Amino acid sequence: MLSVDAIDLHYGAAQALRRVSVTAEIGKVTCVMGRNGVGKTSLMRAIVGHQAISGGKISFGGEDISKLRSEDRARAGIAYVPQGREVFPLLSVKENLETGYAPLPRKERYVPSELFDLFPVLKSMLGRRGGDLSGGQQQQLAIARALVTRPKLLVLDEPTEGIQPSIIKDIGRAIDYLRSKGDMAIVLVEQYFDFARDLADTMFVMERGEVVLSGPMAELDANQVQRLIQV
Amino acid sequence: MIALATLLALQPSAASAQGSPQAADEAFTRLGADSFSDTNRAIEILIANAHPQAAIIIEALADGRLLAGGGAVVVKTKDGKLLDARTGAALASEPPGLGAVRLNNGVRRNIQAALGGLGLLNPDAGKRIAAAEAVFKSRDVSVLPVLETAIGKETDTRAKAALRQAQAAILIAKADAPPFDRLAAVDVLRERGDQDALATLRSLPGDATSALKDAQARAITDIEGKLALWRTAQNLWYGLSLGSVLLLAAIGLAITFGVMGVINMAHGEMVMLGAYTTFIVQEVIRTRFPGLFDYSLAIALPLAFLVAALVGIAIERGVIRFLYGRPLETLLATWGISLILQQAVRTAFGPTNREVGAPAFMSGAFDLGGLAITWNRLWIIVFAALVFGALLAILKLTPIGLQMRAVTQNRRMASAMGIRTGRVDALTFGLGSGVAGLAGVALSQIDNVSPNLGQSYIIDSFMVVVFGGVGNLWGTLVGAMTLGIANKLLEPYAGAVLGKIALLVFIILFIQKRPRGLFAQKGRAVEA
Amino acid sequence: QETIKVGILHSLSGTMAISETTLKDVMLMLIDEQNKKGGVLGKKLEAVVVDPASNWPLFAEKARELIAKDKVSAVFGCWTSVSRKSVLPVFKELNSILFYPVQYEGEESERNVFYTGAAPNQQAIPAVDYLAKEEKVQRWVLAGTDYVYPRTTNKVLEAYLKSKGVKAEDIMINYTPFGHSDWQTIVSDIKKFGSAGKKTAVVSTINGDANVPFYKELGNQGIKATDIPVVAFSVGEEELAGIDTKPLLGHLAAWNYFQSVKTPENEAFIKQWKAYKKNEKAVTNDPMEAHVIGFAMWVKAVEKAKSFDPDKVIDALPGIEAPNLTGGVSKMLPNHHITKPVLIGEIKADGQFDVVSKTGLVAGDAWSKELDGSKDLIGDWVEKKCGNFNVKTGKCGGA
Amino acid sequence: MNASVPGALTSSLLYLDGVSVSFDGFKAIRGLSLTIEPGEMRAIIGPNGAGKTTMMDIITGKTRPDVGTVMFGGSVDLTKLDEAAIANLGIGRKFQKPTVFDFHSIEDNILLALKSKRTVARTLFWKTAAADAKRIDDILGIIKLGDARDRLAGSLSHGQKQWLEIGMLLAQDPKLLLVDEPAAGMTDGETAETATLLKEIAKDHSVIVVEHDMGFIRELGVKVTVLHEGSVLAEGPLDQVSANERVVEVYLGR
Amino acid sequence: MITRFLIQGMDKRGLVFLAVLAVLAVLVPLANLLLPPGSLLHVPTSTMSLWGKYLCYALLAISLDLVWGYCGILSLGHGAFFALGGYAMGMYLMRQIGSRGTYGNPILPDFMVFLNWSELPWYWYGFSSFPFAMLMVLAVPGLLAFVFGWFAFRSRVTGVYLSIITQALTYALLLAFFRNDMGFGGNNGLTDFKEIVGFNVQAQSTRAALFSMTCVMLIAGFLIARGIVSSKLGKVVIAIRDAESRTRFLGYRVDRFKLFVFTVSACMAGVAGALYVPQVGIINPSEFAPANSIETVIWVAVGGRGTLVGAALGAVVVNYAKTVFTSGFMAPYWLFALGALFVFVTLFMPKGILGTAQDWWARRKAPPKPSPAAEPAPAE
Ligand SMILES: Nc1ncnc2c1ncn2[C@@H]1O[C@H](COP(=O)(O)OP(=O)(O)OP(=O)(O)O)[C@@H](O)[C@H]1O
Ligand SMILES: Nc1ncnc2c1ncn2[C@@H]1O[C@H](COP(=O)(O)OP(=O)(O)OP(=O)(O)O)[C@@H](O)[C@H]1O
Ligand SMILES: NC(N)=O
Ligand SMILES: [Mg+2]
Ligand SMILES: [Mg+2]
Repeated sequence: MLSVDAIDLHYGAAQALRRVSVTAEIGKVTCVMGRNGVGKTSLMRAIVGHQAISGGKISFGGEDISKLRSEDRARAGIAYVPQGREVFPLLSVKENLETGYAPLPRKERYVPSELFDLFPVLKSMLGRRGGDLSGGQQQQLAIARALVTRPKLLVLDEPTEGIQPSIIKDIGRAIDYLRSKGDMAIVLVEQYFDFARDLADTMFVMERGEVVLSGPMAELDANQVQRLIQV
Repeated sequence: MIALATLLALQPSAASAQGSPQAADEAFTRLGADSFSDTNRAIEILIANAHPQAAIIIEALADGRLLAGGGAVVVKTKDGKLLDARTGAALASEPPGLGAVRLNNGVRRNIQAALGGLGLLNPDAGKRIAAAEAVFKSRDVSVLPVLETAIGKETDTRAKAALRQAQAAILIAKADAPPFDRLAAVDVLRERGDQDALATLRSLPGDATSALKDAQARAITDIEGKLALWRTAQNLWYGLSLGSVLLLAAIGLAITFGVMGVINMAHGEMVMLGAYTTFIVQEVIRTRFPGLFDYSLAIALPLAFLVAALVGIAIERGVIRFLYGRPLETLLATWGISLILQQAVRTAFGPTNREVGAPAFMSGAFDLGGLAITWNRLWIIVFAALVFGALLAILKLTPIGLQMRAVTQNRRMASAMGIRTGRVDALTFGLGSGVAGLAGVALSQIDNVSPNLGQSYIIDSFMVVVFGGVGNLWGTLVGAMTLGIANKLLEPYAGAVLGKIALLVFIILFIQKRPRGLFAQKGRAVEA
Repeated sequence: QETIKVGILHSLSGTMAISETTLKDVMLMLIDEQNKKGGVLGKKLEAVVVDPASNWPLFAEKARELIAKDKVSAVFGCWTSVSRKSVLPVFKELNSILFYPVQYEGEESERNVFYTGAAPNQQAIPAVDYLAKEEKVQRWVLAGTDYVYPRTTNKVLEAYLKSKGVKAEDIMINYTPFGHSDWQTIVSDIKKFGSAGKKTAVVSTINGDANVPFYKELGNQGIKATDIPVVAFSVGEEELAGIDTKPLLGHLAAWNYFQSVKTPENEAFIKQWKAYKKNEKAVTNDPMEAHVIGFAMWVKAVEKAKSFDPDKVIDALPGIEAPNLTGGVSKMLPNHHITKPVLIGEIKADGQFDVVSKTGLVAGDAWSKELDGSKDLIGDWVEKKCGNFNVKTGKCGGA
Repeated sequence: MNASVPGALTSSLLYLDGVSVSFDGFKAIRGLSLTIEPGEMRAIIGPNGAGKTTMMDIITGKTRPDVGTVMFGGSVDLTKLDEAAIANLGIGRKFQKPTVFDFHSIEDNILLALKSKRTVARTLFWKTAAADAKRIDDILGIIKLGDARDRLAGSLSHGQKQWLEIGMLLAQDPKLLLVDEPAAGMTDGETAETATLLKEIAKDHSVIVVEHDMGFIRELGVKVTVLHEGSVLAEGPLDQVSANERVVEVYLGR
Repeated sequence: MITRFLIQGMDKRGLVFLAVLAVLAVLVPLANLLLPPGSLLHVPTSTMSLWGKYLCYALLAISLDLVWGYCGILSLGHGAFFALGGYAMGMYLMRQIGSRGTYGNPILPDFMVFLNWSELPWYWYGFSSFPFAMLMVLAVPGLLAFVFGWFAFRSRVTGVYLSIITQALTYALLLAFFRNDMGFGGNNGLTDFKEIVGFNVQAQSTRAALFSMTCVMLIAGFLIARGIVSSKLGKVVIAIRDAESRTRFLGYRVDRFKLFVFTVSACMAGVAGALYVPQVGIINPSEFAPANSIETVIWVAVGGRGTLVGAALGAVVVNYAKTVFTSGFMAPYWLFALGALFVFVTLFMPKGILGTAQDWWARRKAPPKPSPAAEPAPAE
């Protein structure tokens, strides 16, 4: 589905990614781990088109999307839950969800009710402005908003950050469920090793802008991974 | 005053009585003398002698269709035929050296008075009312007999009231009228109760009896009291009207600045473009389709919207889109654009004012109780309300409205949601500019259409948007109305200059109390 | 061949461009025409145009540039008084000549400036006299833009009216800011003031941009000239070109020139102007005539002095006569103001004026007789070599 | 620390009683009472939206409570003071969403936070003393950004900003530290390290920590307060509160 | 302490700037006074006056950059402080005219005689004294800024709201000063100056001295501004610009810091105005026009916001462009050129002339430091 092929990424003259390659399959969870500042977010930005790459190639469903604008990638089916939530602060919760209608055909413009089963708090706060929500509530909104677009590829950058344990478990179950539906590839950046290990089909570990370890979760040595993300 | 003693004679039914031919000769000589006092005298003579052609001649004179020269005096009919003024006979050829007999205000007043007398028995009720008004103003005693006849015959209630008031205006100043009638006249004037009635009452001559004077004094206090109330209402109306002008001027900015965050110094020029579009439309209509003139504004509206919106889109695509995330630089760029647009218009249309006319439905005024309401202001208020409503609906009820707000709040995230940010940006800026263009159509009705038009509204527009609270359309509405009404309530006391200074100080102080405007956004969301 | 440079200092952008741009054009036309006649003293003239952009410090800068850098022999320019005040020190310091073509508040007579527009006594007072006599006006509204020219004119008028027995309660004075555009309240106040049973008129010193909305409001509120006539001192053909004048029929203006004046000189000038602008609808106005007169006077003075040297030309100018376009001959006075007729016109439906009154030549007073501080002052650059000579004390230098 | 201030109303360092606040009718905090003793470290947990951050907003003067008492050091009424005054009393805060000065270098971020007199005159004529420089170096070492000291803070990754915020809090050297989700976005190893750091600090400071990471809370080993819907649901050692049915239901999940 | 304050953080760019000014301060007057007009190096008086004016604008621009570039206060009313300083100087110059005015009144300036005023209004007292007038040049703008800022900053008026009320302030002053009744000469303003501290204002030597004085004041203004922004206070102020509330939580009283910078800046603008008036020869209410203040903002943006030297450069470049464009064949079309210049600078020199030049220079010399990406835009 998604294939990131030896990409480079620069901020000004500083290089944040070096020949990073990652793939993600439909019906699978691909997990990216690594310490602070190793380039996980940069990789996600490159995938969704928020940051231009300076080398390599990104293809999605067989097509080269390296040059596509972010909005066209979204229309192609890539949804993004960014680190730091980035909900629209002055739009109500309902409106935040409705921004996900943009790439949808008219008849699909509704909020799937499963979302409210997953995040009941959102249902009770539909009229509240996104910016007024608590941190964890915003995180839930950001995930729900991404799902409204019915993506083929869901990019989650630390989705459990700031979320209460019970809901983390729910999110885990949700990701599991989404995988099981088999119509979506999921890329997950995560810091909780346990959480990642439980979900990941494939794992990529990064260090200083490079992928240093990768493979099917089942085949990786958990200790080695943990060592890499240790300080 | 013109003697109209025998005015009845002028009625076609009584056309037998004839004045002296010498007097008539004098009148025609005087009409040819090209002097205002001679013309005045001529009118008097024609009326006094009940010249059979008097009505026709005077009407022609009023319309500038009375020509004189080389001893001849000629009436040009409305359809362009030439008649001998004296006889009414058609002329075969135009006598040489004719020129229109000139008028000044003095002559015009006399004509009005004369026509007033002449029109009192006109079959058209509207004309009778107008004639009665003219008599009311001229207070010409000699019309009294005709007036009384007219009142006797009158069946139309409105016309009757007007005639009675005219009669009262004459009687009150007529020393030898029966005291009872004069007292009744005071009542009639009090009933009328407007500024003109007041003026007429005040003109009561010093000879009046004490009873009459008492009645007059009471009537005056009565009217003044009522007028004072009406005046407050009138000031509120003016405030509303000024507020709607401010709203129109600012509302486009509420989009480009309020919603998009572009410090749009070229906003005023968008208004200007709307006004010039109106000018061009009218120019084309004047030269090609004169019959459409009353529809000129309706035609101009969509065009002005389109022109301003397209220019707006061009500006957005050409310049502004490179500046998102750098709002302050939009100030620099749009300032530059505003200079360019001003000079472009100056080069294309010249530096001077251009004439934009008012269609019939926007001209003049009517009275609503004691309120004098001008049609153009009324329409502008209605128009402002419509524009506001439409815009609110677009922003709140349509998907594009939601996308606009999403894009401005977080452009990158919006694009990650699949929103075509470029298109939304262009449309939003186009919408704001287009609305400014609409404002231009309205403002062309009350202000200069010149290259400076935009400059004179830009500061006020920013004040309104900011005062109301940036990013809130309702704030812009309430802000505009508050400032408009405050301004108009202050003006009678402080004068226009100090009033404006006071208003600015008020804004400064108000912002201290509400540092984010009238309709401030509160809470975490704002800081986020 | 060496040319003689003439500076043109009129705003081509900014708020004053609306009025001043035509003055630049008329100067270019006059210079062109003079060159066709062979120039002056056998030399061709060359116009140097700059744009002071309605910005007063820029006026001073540009004046300096014209005189010091371009070495012009004379400058024709300025509209507002403040722009003139701003360039004055420059003309004095660098000793050059300015022809100033606009009516102004008076109270000035400078060696380097020649005032071809009207002084207050050449405009305001005759207009008031006309209204009092012809229209029997007894009550007066003095409405103006809040700055020096209207304030002064109104001061002069107030003193004058009072001297004619008008009572204080019969005078209403009202000021508005520059560019004032909402006239609803003021027009209705005027209406109210005018309904006291005495014939009322408005004397308007409203300036520039504010006029159009003012007249539009007058029209809409239905104030007819037959009810309350308005006589304006700053509204000419050009201003009216932007308004539908039908509702304004009969309102008045006082100037020293109207386009509608039928004299051979004027007709020729209008024809020339229309041809020059390639526009049949181009209008002429009073300050344009002032430049016509001023330019003719300068040419004659140069010819008389046989030199372009400012000192010589300044000395030659007083006494020079030049035909004005309304059928008389204007003369440069020792106080550097000129003689002009005063014309009162009523607005016609076609945006032109119908002249309803015309005086003989009136000599411009540099100092207003109605003001305490200046009633004893005269300007005399011929005998006394002084702009503010006190006839009481016999001394130069004011009081 | 200053429990014996004359006129003190309470011996607690921080004392909240009956505090409520609502936003447009929504009660975010209802009748919250809480006391922190000098030298105490307290962990606060609770569901998203329980009011943890709002509570810190109230303590630091960002939000004014509708009713209730908020006392510091026994006698200072915090509801009467503004943010700067409260900060100068010795209350420092790390925000949930890291907020640093993007256009200052990392070093300058620390310098600005460094304990010193905050008057106009002092800052205008400020000279960094050797002791100050050393302190900055130490902190940069602790937060592992020593190599990056000249980089602009805006160019840091999310996790690095978290560290920088912690560094700024250290530099302030406040009496009471309010730490909102310090471990969010950190790897397990870094989380453990943060816990160690906080324990170190808590030796001579009072600390309130908010976290959702139970491992981290366990590591701290201090008394835990559970907030729910704006008031205290449970209080006690972690093991005890984790066993609470309600806490499991609304927060921990199964 | 003071010297350290003034030289701290002085960079090469600042040194070059100071050196240029110092050289101008000495050489231009000499080249004007000593060299004969024909000489190649002679500086004509008109050129010198023109540059004197530009340099006054440069000082104004620096004062604005101090509040805007570093403290994030976009003042759209800085022209007011400039004009007030100018009026204070103008009042002094008016009083120096003495009985040489057109009406010859030894006490009252001409416009007062002309309006039949019988005595000098109280607020004109003292202005015949040069030291007093100079004190007022600082005190009047400073006090206004202080009072205005005191309220506005305490009420936490920020961003566009602050910008708009500064604009309202200057607009209100514009209208007030237009009124003849205010006693400042109405629209015609203060003009017809004769002498400054006993020297003829028109004299070439006086002009030369004024020019030097302007350079000196610009140097002083620059040193003070530089000193402020490179002190720790400067860092606080930048922190306030980028994250005001965060700064508060660190214990800084944001309102006081803003007030300090705003007041200093207003005084500086006042000095600029005071130097401007004798060189231009007139002060009139249009100096209060909101458009003037906006233009000042534009100079700063053109030159490079937050660089001080850039602000000065921007003022000179824009005004020089104006001088050039408003003459010759360009005169009717110069607004096109100026407008295009502004658009060009925004699009192609996002950091202003100086910022862009600097980037270019740095890129040539060494790889740049990473800068924050577009995402965290500085707060306005
Ligand atoms: N300004 C506001 N307007 C409306 N609701 C608000 C506002 N501020 C906070 N809230 C609501 O108050 C509740 C408490 O929020 P708070 O941020 O304190 O929660 P929290 O305990 O910190 O949650 P989290 O663990 O998710 O960070 C939330 O439901 C939030 O939506
Ligand atoms: N906008 C930016 N400008 C310059 N450098 C940046 C920018 N954003 C990130 N970097 C740098 O790029 C590198 C990778 O950052 P990135 O945000 O991708 O890290 P991360 O792996 O997501 O870290 P974290 O776990 O802290 O979120 C870091 O060194 C960071 O400092
Ligand atoms: N001189 C004038 N009209 O300002
Ligand atoms: Mg990251
Ligand atoms: Mg929180």
